[in-house]
Amino acid sequence: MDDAVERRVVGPAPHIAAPTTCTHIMLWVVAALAPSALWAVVTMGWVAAQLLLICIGVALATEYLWNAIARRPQTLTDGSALVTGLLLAMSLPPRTPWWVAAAAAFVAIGLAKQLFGGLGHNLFNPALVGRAFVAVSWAGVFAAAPSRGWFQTLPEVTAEGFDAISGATRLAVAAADRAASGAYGFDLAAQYQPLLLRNLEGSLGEVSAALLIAGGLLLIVRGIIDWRIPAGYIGTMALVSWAFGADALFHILAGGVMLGAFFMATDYVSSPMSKTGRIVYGVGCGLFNAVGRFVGAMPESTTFAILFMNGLAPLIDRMTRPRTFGWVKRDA
Amino acid sequence: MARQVFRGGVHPPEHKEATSASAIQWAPVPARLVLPMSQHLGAPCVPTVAVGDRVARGQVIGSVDAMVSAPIHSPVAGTVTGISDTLTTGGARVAAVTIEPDAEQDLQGYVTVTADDERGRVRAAGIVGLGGATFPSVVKLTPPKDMHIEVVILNGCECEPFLTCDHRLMVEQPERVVAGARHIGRLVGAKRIVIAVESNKPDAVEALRAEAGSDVEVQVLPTRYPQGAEKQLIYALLGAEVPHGKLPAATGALVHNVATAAAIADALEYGKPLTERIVTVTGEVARPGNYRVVLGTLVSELIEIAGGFSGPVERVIAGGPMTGQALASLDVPVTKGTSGIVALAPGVAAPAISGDQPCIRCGRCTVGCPMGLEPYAIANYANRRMWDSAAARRPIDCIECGVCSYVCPTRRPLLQLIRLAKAAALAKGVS
Amino acid sequence: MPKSIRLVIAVLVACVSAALGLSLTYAATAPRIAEQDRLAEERSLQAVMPDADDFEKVADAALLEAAAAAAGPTDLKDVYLASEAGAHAGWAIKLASRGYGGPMQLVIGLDTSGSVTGVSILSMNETPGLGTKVLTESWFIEQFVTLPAGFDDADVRALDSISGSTRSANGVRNGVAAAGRVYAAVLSGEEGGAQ
Amino acid sequence: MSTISQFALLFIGGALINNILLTRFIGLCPFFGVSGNMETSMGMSLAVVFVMMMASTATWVVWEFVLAPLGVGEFLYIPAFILIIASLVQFVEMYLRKSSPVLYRAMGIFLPLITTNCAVLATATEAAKPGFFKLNIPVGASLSLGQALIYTLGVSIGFGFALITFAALRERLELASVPRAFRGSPIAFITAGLLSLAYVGFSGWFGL
Amino acid sequence: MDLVLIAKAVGALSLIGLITSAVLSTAAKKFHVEVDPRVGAVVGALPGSNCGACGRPSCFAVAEGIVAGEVPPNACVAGGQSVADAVAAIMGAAACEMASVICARGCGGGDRAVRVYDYAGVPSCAASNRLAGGPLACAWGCIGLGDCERACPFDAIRMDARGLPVIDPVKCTGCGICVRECPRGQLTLLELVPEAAPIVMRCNARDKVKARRANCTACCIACKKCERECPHDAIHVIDMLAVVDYEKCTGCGACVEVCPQKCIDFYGHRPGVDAVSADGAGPDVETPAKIAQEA
Amino acid sequence: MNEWIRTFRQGIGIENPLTVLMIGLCATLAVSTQVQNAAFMGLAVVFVVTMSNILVSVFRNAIPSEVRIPIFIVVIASFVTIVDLVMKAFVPGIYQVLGIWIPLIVVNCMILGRAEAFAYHNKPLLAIADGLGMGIGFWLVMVVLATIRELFGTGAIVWFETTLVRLPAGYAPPSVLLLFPGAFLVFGFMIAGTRWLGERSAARAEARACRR
Repeated sequence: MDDAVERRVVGPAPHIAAPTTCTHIMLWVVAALAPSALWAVVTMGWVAAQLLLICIGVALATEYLWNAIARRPQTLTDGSALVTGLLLAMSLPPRTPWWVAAAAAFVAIGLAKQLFGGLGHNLFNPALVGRAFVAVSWAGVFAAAPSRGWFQTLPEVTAEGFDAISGATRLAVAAADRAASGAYGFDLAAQYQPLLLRNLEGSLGEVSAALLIAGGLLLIVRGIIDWRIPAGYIGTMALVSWAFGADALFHILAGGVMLGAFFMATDYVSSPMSKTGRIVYGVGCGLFNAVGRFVGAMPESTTFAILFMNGLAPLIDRMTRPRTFGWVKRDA
Repeated sequence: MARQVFRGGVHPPEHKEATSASAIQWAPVPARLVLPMSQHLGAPCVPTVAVGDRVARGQVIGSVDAMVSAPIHSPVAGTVTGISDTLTTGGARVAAVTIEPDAEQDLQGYVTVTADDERGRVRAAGIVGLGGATFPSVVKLTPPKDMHIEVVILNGCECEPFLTCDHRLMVEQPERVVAGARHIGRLVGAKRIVIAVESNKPDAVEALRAEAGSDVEVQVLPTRYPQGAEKQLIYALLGAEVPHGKLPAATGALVHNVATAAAIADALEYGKPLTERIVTVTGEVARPGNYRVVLGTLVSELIEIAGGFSGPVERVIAGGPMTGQALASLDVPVTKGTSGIVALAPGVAAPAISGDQPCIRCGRCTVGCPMGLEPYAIANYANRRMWDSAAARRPIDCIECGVCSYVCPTRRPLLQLIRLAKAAALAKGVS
Repeated sequence: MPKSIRLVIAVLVACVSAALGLSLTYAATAPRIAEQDRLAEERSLQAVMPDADDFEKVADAALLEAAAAAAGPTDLKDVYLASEAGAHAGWAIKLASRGYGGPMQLVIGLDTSGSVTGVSILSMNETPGLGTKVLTESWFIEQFVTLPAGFDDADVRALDSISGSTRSANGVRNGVAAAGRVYAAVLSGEEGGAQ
Repeated sequence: MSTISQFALLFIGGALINNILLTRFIGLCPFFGVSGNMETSMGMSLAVVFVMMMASTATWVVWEFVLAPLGVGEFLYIPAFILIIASLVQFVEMYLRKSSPVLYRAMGIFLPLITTNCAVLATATEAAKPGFFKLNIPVGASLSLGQALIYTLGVSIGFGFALITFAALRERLELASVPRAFRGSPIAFITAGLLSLAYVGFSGWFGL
Repeated sequence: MDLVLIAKAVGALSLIGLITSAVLSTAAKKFHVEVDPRVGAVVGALPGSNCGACGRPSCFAVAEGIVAGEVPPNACVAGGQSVADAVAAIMGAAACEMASVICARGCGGGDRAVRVYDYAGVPSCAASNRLAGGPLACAWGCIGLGDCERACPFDAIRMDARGLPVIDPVKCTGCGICVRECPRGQLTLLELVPEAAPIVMRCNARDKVKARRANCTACCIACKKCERECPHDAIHVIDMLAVVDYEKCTGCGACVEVCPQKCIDFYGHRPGVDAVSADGAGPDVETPAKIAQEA
Repeated sequence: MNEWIRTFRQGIGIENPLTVLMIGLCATLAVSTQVQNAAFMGLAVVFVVTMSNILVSVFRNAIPSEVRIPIFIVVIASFVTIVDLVMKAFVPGIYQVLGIWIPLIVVNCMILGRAEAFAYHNKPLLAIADGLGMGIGFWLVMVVLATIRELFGTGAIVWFETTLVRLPAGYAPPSVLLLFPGAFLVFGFMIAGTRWLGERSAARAEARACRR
């Protein structure tokens, strides 16, 4: 017998594995987000690129340093820190000061992820924790003037009665209008096109809803994410907006809903795993996001809605366990 | 009739093209045969021959008086040269009889088995489930009194990648398969006989249909792993779930592998004992193909017969790559349950994992599990040695198909952990 | 003695002594507390209308009811009539507006024309360091004086808020706006009430 | 404001917006003590809802008909309320143990833990005499019995909900490879911190 | 001084006190349920680690069992004699003598044992053992993936650099969980030895000496030097394997010195020496055992 | 006397009510937004826990165990009310700032816990030691927690309108530390820190012992 094969590997069955690895999944997410990120850089300019670089850089550096200090194996190659950094950047407004972005990335990786044991162990979506942390900490920074492009027709309005976390975006203006008179001071239907294609208010991830939808659909088609979460999310969002007497389409397109529904809420680690659970979770995200918009203090509540549902995910998982083959009732 | 798609499952690359068209050929009898006394599930046999004895082809060399067991016959005419321990493909050390075959072999003749009734002949022929489970067939042919078998299902799905031995059998000897099906149906008094074949074997379907009369149905099922798992097969054909903790007979169905059915037909019609089987030798070997191999042939010999390795090999698998066993040593004998020998090249074999891979909770294992379990949860608890929590997630129901490990993007050895949890749960008496 | 009686007596003794102790303490402190409260109120009234020398609580039930209705969601506590050297100088309105950590008690001084003479915060429950900026950043309170006579909600809304403590700042702003509404709805027609 | 919307506001305000555990820090001992196990926290939540409702009824009645008419409420209500609640809980515990072993096993065993639970005292006191614990009651300075009970129901359900959520999170935490120094209570506190960060999103709902 | 107010206060509070205490004391009588206070006391005496070595799910369950008389007072294996005495004191019964044992390892293989394949799977001895009987050529040797380390409820076992468990005899309570968890445990890789056991055998291979030597360089070669040197007739080669007779062994160390394979070792309390030798260092490593020996 | 000191030190160190026993968290987390509040709140706690310990201990033989809990809480509630009333009357300036936190002492489980676990079984002198030790242990942790939160959450520590410490102007304080999530987070890190320190010193002591 050939000596070269005398000593071989013995492992447990199965002896073959599906080609999709964790790194593949993460790279697909990056690929799905890349067009939106590039478009943001093209339309918003250098500030957006800076923000992307800072968030991704700090996220990777934090991951690397943590592993080095804790003497754990390096995990940069799994791509999760890259995705976290990218998602975080997409969720921040372009004029975010560099130190706020860096702090957010540091909190995302250090506090929300590595402190809980790294990839797979975090209970909350790291990017959202990072964003929520800085949004609560430096609310004023987020209220800073957004990068205004061609879309100058909206009146400059200070958002009375609201923590204007996303700046004076269309949403904020809409909310202010609604609070003041119960009606909207501008034509919502006219906003569809800019929101879909080229919107310079709010965060990097709000530039083009169309590109985000395309990316999300790509991930669904590739089997990377489950359609149930975005479907439940966006569907509920539309339904609740309609129930509140608002323009459903406007509310779906505006703000961080698309980024949240396709990329944030679908984060594997912090969302439920069963099919039913994912629907419940998506519906919950949509419900809290929509209700938060109409009764809340902030014009946008995507971050907190998803974070809240992250907290509920283990509970949902517990309540929606799949039925075991051959068992009649769940608790038989 | 209800045709269901079972829940979950995967469709791994089939890799069957290398052998699916190659006709079954006899493998030459090697210079030495090692016959373990335990080639089946149940009580191991005791050698009934001594060193130096002459044995004839088909002569009983090991048996034991137990309900769940199967005697072992000499596959050749030859001389017993030793009785000692050997390693099996599963890594266990069991007693074995070593036989040196005579130079001249008549592989057509054999000592026929005798018994009072037909079931007795199946028992005496040492027939076990040839799909890999090696459960003594006679036990399955004797269902409990309170259960009535309505349907006999012959399992010709062969959903494991690489393997084509059942496929070739169905193509080349459909008459034996159909005859076996009729025998089984008659023995258990079933009203319906169904042969289930996956859609990727149209030639087998055609061959079987040509043989099957009006009494035997040939059903084509979608190609999806693990279609050949007993419970999933019954569900796909009958739409009935085998209740937890019950035998498949509870749904009125009895499932036998097509090769087993052919062996039963041989035993009943010709009194032929089980002394050889068809083995698919494939992967990184020079002449992949289906070989009719006398039991006791060493895997190393078999690989030589197939032309030796044709490239670097990382794992050699006995059985299919999804459920088979990686061999630590190639000097282990082919036994009744060895359906294939697959030599996996480094790129094809699952990468060797080391240490604690993180679960990223992607849910692929849960979606893929044909039993509706949550493999990640069982494995996570088993990994932390939280056996009670693991047992609460029903590892007992796991059919060990390996889909969870296969789909896991971080390559966690989920099935291995679930097996540990299962063992722990069984030890604590959870059922 | 049966055990149950012993238990009852033990609890009774504890209750009686606690009640005694507390009522004695209360009796001892009550006048001082009342005095302190009065002083605090006086100080805050003085603060919002430094020129006035006398404040008199308005007792007209109908007027108070109308004022409370005008104040809307904010909780109107009292209305004081301020006089300077015997002449009617304006009003001080005490109300509870909702801040971040609960109600904040505000006193707002209005002169007879309805412009703000001063705002002071009697008590609040805001997060120290955040909500308390409405106190520590003095420009915030002072800016209300710039409101025009007979201001309305929109005027108040146009004033600056404090970034990071928007909710507390809004509490104050809503209080001032409510005072403006009370003036517009009730006080402007009163011509000094008593006069 | 209509009665129904007032009730809804009282309920949501108590349950989510001003969650007594995560935004007011009241009742934290059982929050960290009992949440290690899902079944326990469910029993505890049930017991808390039950006890809070009873306690609020009792304190409201005592305030309305004894302390306030006599004019001694200002300085007596803390001892009076605490006495009533403690005795009530003890009584229920004894009663359950004797009369309904099933119910006792489900929630009765948690009653001694609740006897001195700050959350019960705070909520019952607040329901009878708003303002004391600054729990931010959305409507008015005093509540009717119905309002008090709805408010209490909201708070207690918010308590139970947060407790069960947290227990489910901790169940997952058991499997996490947390750095050594943070295992156990530190990571539990940090988890609670992140959970309460999610509750920040509710602050300001309906202007509360 | 407002006497009316004081009277009202006293009246109100005592009224409440009267009602509550009356209700409570009646209820205490009416709803009285007998609970054995000894259960709590016994729980207090037990270690509370819920290790399960006694075969009961938790310390509380044992306490209930003890009070109910279903379980003997010395049921707690981990707690040892002191706990048994404490429990017995609560129960008013005399505790039975406990055989004082600690756990020892019977393999010195580690990196000196031959491995036949590379293992790729769950880093667990039990899992590895299920695959082709583990990677070791020797069927009795320590697989070295640390199931015992993870199973030990008392943190008494550490895997050393050679891939062998080191047992701290001070922390070890002799609960036997590691013996049960070790897939080779039934082959006495880990065994319970008397607490004052200064000598342990580091090989338990049962195959032929020739096979054994091919599998591992640290095995017992049945040279019988130890048997000849032992002044107390306490070590014998039985079935080609040296076995210590703890009834006779005094821990003099004569066998340790002559063993050419260095597979006999000090462990536990050595008479006349203060320090305790850790189990496991192996003969090549500088250890407290060696230091104690030299001292 | 030795026992007195030992009891006293236990509360500060190995049986610290907050970092070790984790009782009395509610008030701690709520008040620790400002050093000034925490310090006075802590003082009030020291007063109440010591006084109630004394009272319970003195009358421990007269209190039937069946009704001890109601009696303990009546005692504690009375002391809290007294502190509240007295502060309101005599130091209105401080009460203006701190007053709203004082009632929170009622719900501090630590005080009842000490009455129940210690004072009810021990002589008054020891009960004083325990009360003082526990109270001071509580005070210390709370002040440290408040220091961290105030310093890093506002960028300065203010003691009755006097700024004691101020971080450089470039520091933009993250106000999340002052909000409710911050309390949990900072406290979590504090426990981890104390535990880490404790383990390190234990390891050092062990190493020393070995060398000897």
